[in-house]
Amino acid sequence: MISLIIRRFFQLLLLLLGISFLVFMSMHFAPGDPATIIGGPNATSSDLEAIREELGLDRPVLVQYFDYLGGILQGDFGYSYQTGQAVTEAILTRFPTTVKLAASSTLVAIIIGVIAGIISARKQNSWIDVTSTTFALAGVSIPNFWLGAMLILVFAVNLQLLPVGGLNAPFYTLEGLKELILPSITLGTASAALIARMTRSSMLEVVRSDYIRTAKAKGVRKRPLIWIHALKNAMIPVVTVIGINFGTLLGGTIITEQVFAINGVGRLMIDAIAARDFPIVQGTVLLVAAVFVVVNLIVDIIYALIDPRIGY
Amino acid sequence: METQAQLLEVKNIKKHFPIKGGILQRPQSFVKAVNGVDLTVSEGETLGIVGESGCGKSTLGRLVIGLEKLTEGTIFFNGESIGDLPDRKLKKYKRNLQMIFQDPYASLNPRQKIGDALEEVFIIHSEMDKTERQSKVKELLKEVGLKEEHYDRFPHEFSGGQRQRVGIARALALNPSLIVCDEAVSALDVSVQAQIMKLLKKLQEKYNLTYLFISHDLGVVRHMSDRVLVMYLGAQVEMGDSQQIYNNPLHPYTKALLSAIPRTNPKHKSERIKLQGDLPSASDYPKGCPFHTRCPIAQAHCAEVIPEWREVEENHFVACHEVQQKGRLE
Amino acid sequence: NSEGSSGKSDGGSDAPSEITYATTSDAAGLSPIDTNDSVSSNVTYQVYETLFTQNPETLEPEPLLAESYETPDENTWVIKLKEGITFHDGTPFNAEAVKYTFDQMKDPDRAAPRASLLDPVESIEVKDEYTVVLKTKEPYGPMLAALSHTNAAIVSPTADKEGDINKEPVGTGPFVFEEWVEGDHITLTKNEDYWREPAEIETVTYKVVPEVSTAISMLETGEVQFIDAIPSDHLGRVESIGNVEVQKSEGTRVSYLGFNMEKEPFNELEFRKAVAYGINQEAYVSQLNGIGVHNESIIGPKVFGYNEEATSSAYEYDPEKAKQIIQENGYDGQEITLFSANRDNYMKMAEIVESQLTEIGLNVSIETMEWASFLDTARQGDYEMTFLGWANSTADGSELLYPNLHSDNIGASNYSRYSNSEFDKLVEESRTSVDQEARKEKLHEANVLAMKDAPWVVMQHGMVTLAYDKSVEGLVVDPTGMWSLYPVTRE
Amino acid sequence: MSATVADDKQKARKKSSENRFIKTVKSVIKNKLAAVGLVIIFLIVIAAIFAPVLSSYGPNEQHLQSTKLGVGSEGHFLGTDNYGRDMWSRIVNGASISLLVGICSVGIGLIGGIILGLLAGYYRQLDGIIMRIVDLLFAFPGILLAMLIIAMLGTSLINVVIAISIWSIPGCARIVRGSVLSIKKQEYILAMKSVGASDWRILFKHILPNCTAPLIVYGTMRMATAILSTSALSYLGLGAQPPTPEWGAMIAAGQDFMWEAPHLAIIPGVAIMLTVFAFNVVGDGLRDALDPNMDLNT
Amino acid sequence: MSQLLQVENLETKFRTADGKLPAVRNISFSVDKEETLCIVGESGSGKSITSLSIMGLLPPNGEISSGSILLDGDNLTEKTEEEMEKLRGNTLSMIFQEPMTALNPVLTIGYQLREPLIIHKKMSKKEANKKSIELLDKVGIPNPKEKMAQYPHELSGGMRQRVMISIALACEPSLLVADEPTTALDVTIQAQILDLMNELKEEIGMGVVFVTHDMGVVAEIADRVMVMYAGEVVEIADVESIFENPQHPYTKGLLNSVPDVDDETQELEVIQGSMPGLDEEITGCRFHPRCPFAMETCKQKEPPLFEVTSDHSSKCWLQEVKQDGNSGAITRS
Ligand SMILES: Nc1ncnc2c1ncn2[C@@H]1O[C@H](COP(=O)(O)OP(=O)(O)OP(=O)(O)O)[C@@H](O)[C@H]1O
Ligand SMILES: Nc1ncnc2c1ncn2[C@@H]1O[C@H](COP(=O)(O)OP(=O)(O)OP(=O)(O)O)[C@@H](O)[C@H]1O
Ligand SMILES: [Mg+2]
Ligand SMILES: [Mg+2]
Repeated sequence: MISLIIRRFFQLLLLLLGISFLVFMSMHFAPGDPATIIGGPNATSSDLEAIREELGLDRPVLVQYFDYLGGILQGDFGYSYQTGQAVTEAILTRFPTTVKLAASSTLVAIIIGVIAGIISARKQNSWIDVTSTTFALAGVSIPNFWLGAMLILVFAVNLQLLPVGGLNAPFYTLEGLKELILPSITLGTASAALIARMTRSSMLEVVRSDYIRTAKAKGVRKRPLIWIHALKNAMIPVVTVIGINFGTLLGGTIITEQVFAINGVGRLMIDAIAARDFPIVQGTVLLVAAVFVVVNLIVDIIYALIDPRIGY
Repeated sequence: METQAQLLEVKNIKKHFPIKGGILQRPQSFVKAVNGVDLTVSEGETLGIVGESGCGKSTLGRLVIGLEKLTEGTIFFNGESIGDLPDRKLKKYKRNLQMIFQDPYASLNPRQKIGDALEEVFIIHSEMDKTERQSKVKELLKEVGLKEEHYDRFPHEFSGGQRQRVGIARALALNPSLIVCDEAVSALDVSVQAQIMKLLKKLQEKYNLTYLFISHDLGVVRHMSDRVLVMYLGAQVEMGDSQQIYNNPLHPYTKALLSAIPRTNPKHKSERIKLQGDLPSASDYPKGCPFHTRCPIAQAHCAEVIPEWREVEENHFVACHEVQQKGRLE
Repeated sequence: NSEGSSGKSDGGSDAPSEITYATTSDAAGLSPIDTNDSVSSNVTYQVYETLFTQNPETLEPEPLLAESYETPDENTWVIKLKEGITFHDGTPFNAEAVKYTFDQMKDPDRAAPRASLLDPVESIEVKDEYTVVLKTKEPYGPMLAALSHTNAAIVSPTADKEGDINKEPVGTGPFVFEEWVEGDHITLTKNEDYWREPAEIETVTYKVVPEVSTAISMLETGEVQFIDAIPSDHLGRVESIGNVEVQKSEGTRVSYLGFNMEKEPFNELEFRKAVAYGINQEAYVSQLNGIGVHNESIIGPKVFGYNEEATSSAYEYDPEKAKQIIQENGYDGQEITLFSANRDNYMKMAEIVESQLTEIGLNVSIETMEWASFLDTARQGDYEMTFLGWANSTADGSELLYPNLHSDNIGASNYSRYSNSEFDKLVEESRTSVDQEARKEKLHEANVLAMKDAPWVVMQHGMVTLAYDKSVEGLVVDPTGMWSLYPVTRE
Repeated sequence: MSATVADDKQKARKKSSENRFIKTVKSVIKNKLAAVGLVIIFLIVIAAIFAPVLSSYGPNEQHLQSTKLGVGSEGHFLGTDNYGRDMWSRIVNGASISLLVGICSVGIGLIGGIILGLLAGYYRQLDGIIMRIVDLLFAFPGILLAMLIIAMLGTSLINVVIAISIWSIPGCARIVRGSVLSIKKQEYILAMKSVGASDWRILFKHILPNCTAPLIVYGTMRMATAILSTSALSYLGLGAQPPTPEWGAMIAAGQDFMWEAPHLAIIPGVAIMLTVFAFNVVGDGLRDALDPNMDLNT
Repeated sequence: MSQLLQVENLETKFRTADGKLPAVRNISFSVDKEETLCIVGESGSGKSITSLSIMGLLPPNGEISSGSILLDGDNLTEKTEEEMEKLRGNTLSMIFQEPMTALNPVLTIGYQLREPLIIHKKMSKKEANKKSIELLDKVGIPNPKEKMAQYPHELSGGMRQRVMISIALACEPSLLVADEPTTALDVTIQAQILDLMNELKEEIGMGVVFVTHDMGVVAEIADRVMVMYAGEVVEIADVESIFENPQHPYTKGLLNSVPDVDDETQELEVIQGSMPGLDEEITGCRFHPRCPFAMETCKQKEPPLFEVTSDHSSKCWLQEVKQDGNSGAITRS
């Protein structure tokens, strides 16, 4: 296990190196110049030159890149071109919010998805299965931003049950929980649908397996058969899907944060891309990639916990 | 024994598969799948290879036809060392070495028609045109007891026995001189098994084929083989004529193996030699004689010294300290 | 329970003294010297003050921090300052502070984005504690407009030297900076020691709500009290909300279709005329839900230098004429690409113009780009026709014509790369005269000239909008889109 | 007598083997949901092909006098959008674009994924490197990737397709690799090796056809995601160029009118939903049909 | 000996794409206490389906369409699922062929072993644990305590099959159904398992239905033997009679196609052709297309089960010929 973690850590470093290079180069060679954004539409050429010089953008790209890497080694991820805020600070103040959002929607997705999946697997081809499949597919095919706006319209504006936006109160307060509900549903729906479908098919497969027949031959009742003998096995592929899907989920936070006026990393990232705020873009992308890797490491660990055949 | 060149000569071959682990995924230990096997096979002969599951029979077969790279040792085919051959020549040699596989359900591409599967062999190895190839394939199908109209069928439309016939046809297509039959009949029902064994014998006679006949079923091996090699944990433990092995087994493992076979005579329940425990896993290979952990007559030195491969009577080889001594005493 | 009810009645009698505003993006910074965007201005406007300010209705400059001014000669501006004002940090407001601020603006090392406002100013001198003298190289007509600009607000020298006013602003205004959670909100509180009557509002929150429809939902549920710059597509919804008042008035912003004057056939007057005749601004404006004014003059009605007569020089919508010109000059089927930033308002223009130009026989397609790439590409002149706008935040015609159409600025803010020496001369004269009537005349002439040359086809002049909760009173948006919270009360 | 019976049987068998495709389709249809899905896809394809005939207005024809007409208005039975363009015409004309976006991006993604997956699964030396690249793609947030690509190459439908296809490469590569790892251990692959088949032949003729089942399922599901992704990108202003009647862009644009004219977002939304639904259930059906255990499930 | 299990005219059908097809056709047999009945036959002959029918564990598309299964006089076919649950693992137990897949990979050996004890014997976890360790010890597993906490993949195939056996025997069932429990094992391990089963059978005094296709195993373990072919019982007899005096041509063919280790000169006899599929309609005797002795009647009429002796019957028209002609053993042509 420890060796797995260490190995993953080195892989992570390599991955981050690769990603930072990729992002750095693509940002620099993409059209759009941070100086034009800062200078605004009526800046003169010499104004722009001055800004570029100040930001150090006039040096060769590779020099800039290695400078950047050098900074990272000293824990310096640079400063925002726009606000001058330290990248680490800008990210760290927003990261908890995004984690809160991602975690709660993953939770929502898992709970809804697994339960729906099991129910529809147990009642295969019944109306309940068809309904749940239909809902799952609808869940997959509703655009995030649309769902978010609809939920706001119904639950916040018309019914006035929940706040429209923001995610500021601590999650353990009533206020905080209320704030979390709509964004979590918005973000979690698609994953819930995916998990439900995965659980269903995995469950159907497991139910056909020899060891389930063995359990039946022992006289195990329906309930423990499903929840003990089948579920743990069925969860193995589902856990993988959850891990992989987490990447998509992180992408989804961008839109959810936008719709619900949540001050998170996703929004920081797209704003930074739009403003060509390279240091922030770099920082957020690296963070997202790292989170993805860590989540997948956790998935692997859970995997090993569920499935004793996998030993690290 | 004549010193005339053997068709196949295998000298002290080994195959060790690495088990990776640790942070850097470096090999931590090795599965000694085949651990020093010597054998010779002359033309037209069948050498049976028996042993329990995981003892390295299949690996040995694959090494012989070049599907796996040797870790150590040499293989001579028609007196030439295969390992030294340049790739182009090797391909020509490989045509002479074919294999029939165990699982008739897994050994055919489920998405390819039987006819196409057989034709493909000629596409790879010859310049024949389509009609020539097709007639060749139809010939082959007849040879193995199938019908021309089976040409257009998919594997799932065949029974196990029929599939195995297709497998045999594929192996025959290139006129090989040696065929490795890896558990070729093990997955079949007795009645079909008998059909296939008959077919194999018929073909051997007709084309003077040489077989390496791998099976864990001692009855089948006895029925098919002229000589038999018994393997245990990747090592050779005993080799000799069928007669010698079955009527006068020397190695305690061979004896135990033979005694464990249920006989089809309900009245005459045989006395079994009980072996303790299971096969040790191939990765924690025992020191000394590989069999000593389960051997009923093991002595202290068996755990230390690897027994030599000895010819105790003509053409009868054994690797056992105890047998050797007895042989000398007698 | 009686306690609770009394508390309630308390809340009822006391008008809430907080106000929350939703902004679609966060401020870039809070220093007037170092920022240039309207979001930042919305904040700095409440914290800092300028020497002069424009009357929200007439747009005439009036003294604010200044007491009075005189111009002994064309190149000298003597400004007397109000006395007894202090910055929020206790620093006294005086001539030194003005000089410090303006010197910082002009310092190339500081690279102030709006340094151009004070470009013509050669030196700033402190005559006495409360008198500054500005000297210019040449007469500078729009001086008072420039000094009224939010980016010319006076900052506390101590705060700027010792801290970062871009993060923690210190001015003389009616509101004091409280906190800024970047990306989320900015809070200001009432300045108790304000030199005038303190404001009524105790706390102001600028909340970042990137999605307009979310902001409107918040307005509806009372999570925010006001929003501004409502996109036309959302106006209908805002107007339908019961507790919300909508304010609309004509603004200074102009939006136009610009030609790249360095490319064929866009450099041909006939072609530009055809396009101008082919565009139906009326139809375009009609679908903006009233948030737009159809007037084809480049200098808009709310901008200094506007003269109603100019409208007669426009190439009014006349599709037949357009087709005729196209036939005559063989522009038939000419492939053109409309280049647009992917912002809603520009895309809308692009879609409608595309459809209209297709009708007069051109072969039109649209290319959109996100803002940063767009700006870069447009600046390099790598386009044929594009849509842009100018906010006219000084509401002075010279500040429109000079940066956008003067040949000095080709390669920078003159995106159309329009170059006409006669026009250039007129604009320069409008800038260097301090006689406001003469300036007006020059601007009118330049305006008409440019309209005839048609490097731009004006699409609309903007309206400024504000939507606020009915409990908010005294909130007024001026034509440049600025609003002050000082006079605001809640009931 | 028995001989003729046997002959008949053989004929019947032959027939059935020739119609494997039809058989698969049949078993897909047996699943009622999947049958519905097939019908929907069929209708969408028809709409895509006959779009010009099916609508009396051009998809980009503006009528600024009659904007935002509701569903069921005279002459515009799905109403008009904010430029007075006929919604029906836009939906029908958008069908081919959305389908094309789906098919192209999934197609390109599959090709890339298949190549990477085959190489990684088959050659152990390449596995490490390729899978790290795949990890990199996985860890790179999809929307960001799309934004970067579009920022670099410019906004256009083709670039959207490229972005989305890159997005589906890693998933596909993993699936293929997984299948290859299990298929390459099958005896028929060994058998092909022992008759001397080249790697190329084994990879493309024997391994690839046997990974198709999970790929078809992945592809159909991915198709849905691809169409949706265009809408997410359009929402962020990076989708199809206006006035292209691409469905995703239509929802994103219609979003602004959700209060006044909800049909502007709902109609393309429903169109996407139906398409996604159809592809998903057909994918499900195909998976069941291609499942070797199928006979046990009927 | 008293009758433990009595199966009468059992027919089991499957719903398939080609309609409802019988996999087990009207078979009858019985098992006494302390008796081992071996069911032999080639793959697909319906052995597993017969045993699953007894257990009430048919796949979802299978059903018992007629007949009765009496266990101690109780008709199992009329029982509800809940009633069957109470029987399974308790008075009625089963061991499966694949020790690799029949144990749940994610649960410990201990858990899986305790389960039937807790369910049926209402033991506490502690009691069940103690009993489980005893059971493991009894089936010859070294260090049973340690093994309780291990997972199936940590054990070898032979060990797993022992665990399976101890699970099946945990509640001391009166009937044990074993579906090819040794087929996947090596001969040396198989020998151990067979010995173990014999021992335990005697100890518990249960009846055993033992499914296999290995004639050697039959000879080793059976008291009586039932030969199945294409869903039918073709011959049923005590073990000696089957090996020494087989009556049905199929049984003989089967015996003659087994290569004998002790007979080097043996010529294998081959039954031509292969087993018909479920969907193949064959009039008359289902074996006749492969039967070397097939007569006209065989093609027309289905033979009844002729009694050879009181303990030996064969489903073949040759019996009629023999009984009519009073001739001795059938000689081969
Ligand atoms: N590619 C491989 N990598 C690692 N280990 C292998 C590989 N192939 C075989 N082995 C190991 O080598 C040993 C011998 O395997 P082999 O397949 O030759 O045995 P076998 O005698 O044919 O067994 P069986 O009767 O089950 O077919 C086994 O322990 C097996 O796990
Ligand atoms: N779920 C099912 N649906 C349809 N047919 C089935 C099903 N299960 C089994 N069968 C068929 O029933 C017949 C009898 O199968 P059974 O499993 O009893 O054979 P068996 O004698 O146990 O064979 P083996 O020795 O291979 O285990 C076979 O032809 C098989 O194909
Ligand atoms: Mg093998
Ligand atoms: Mg079976």
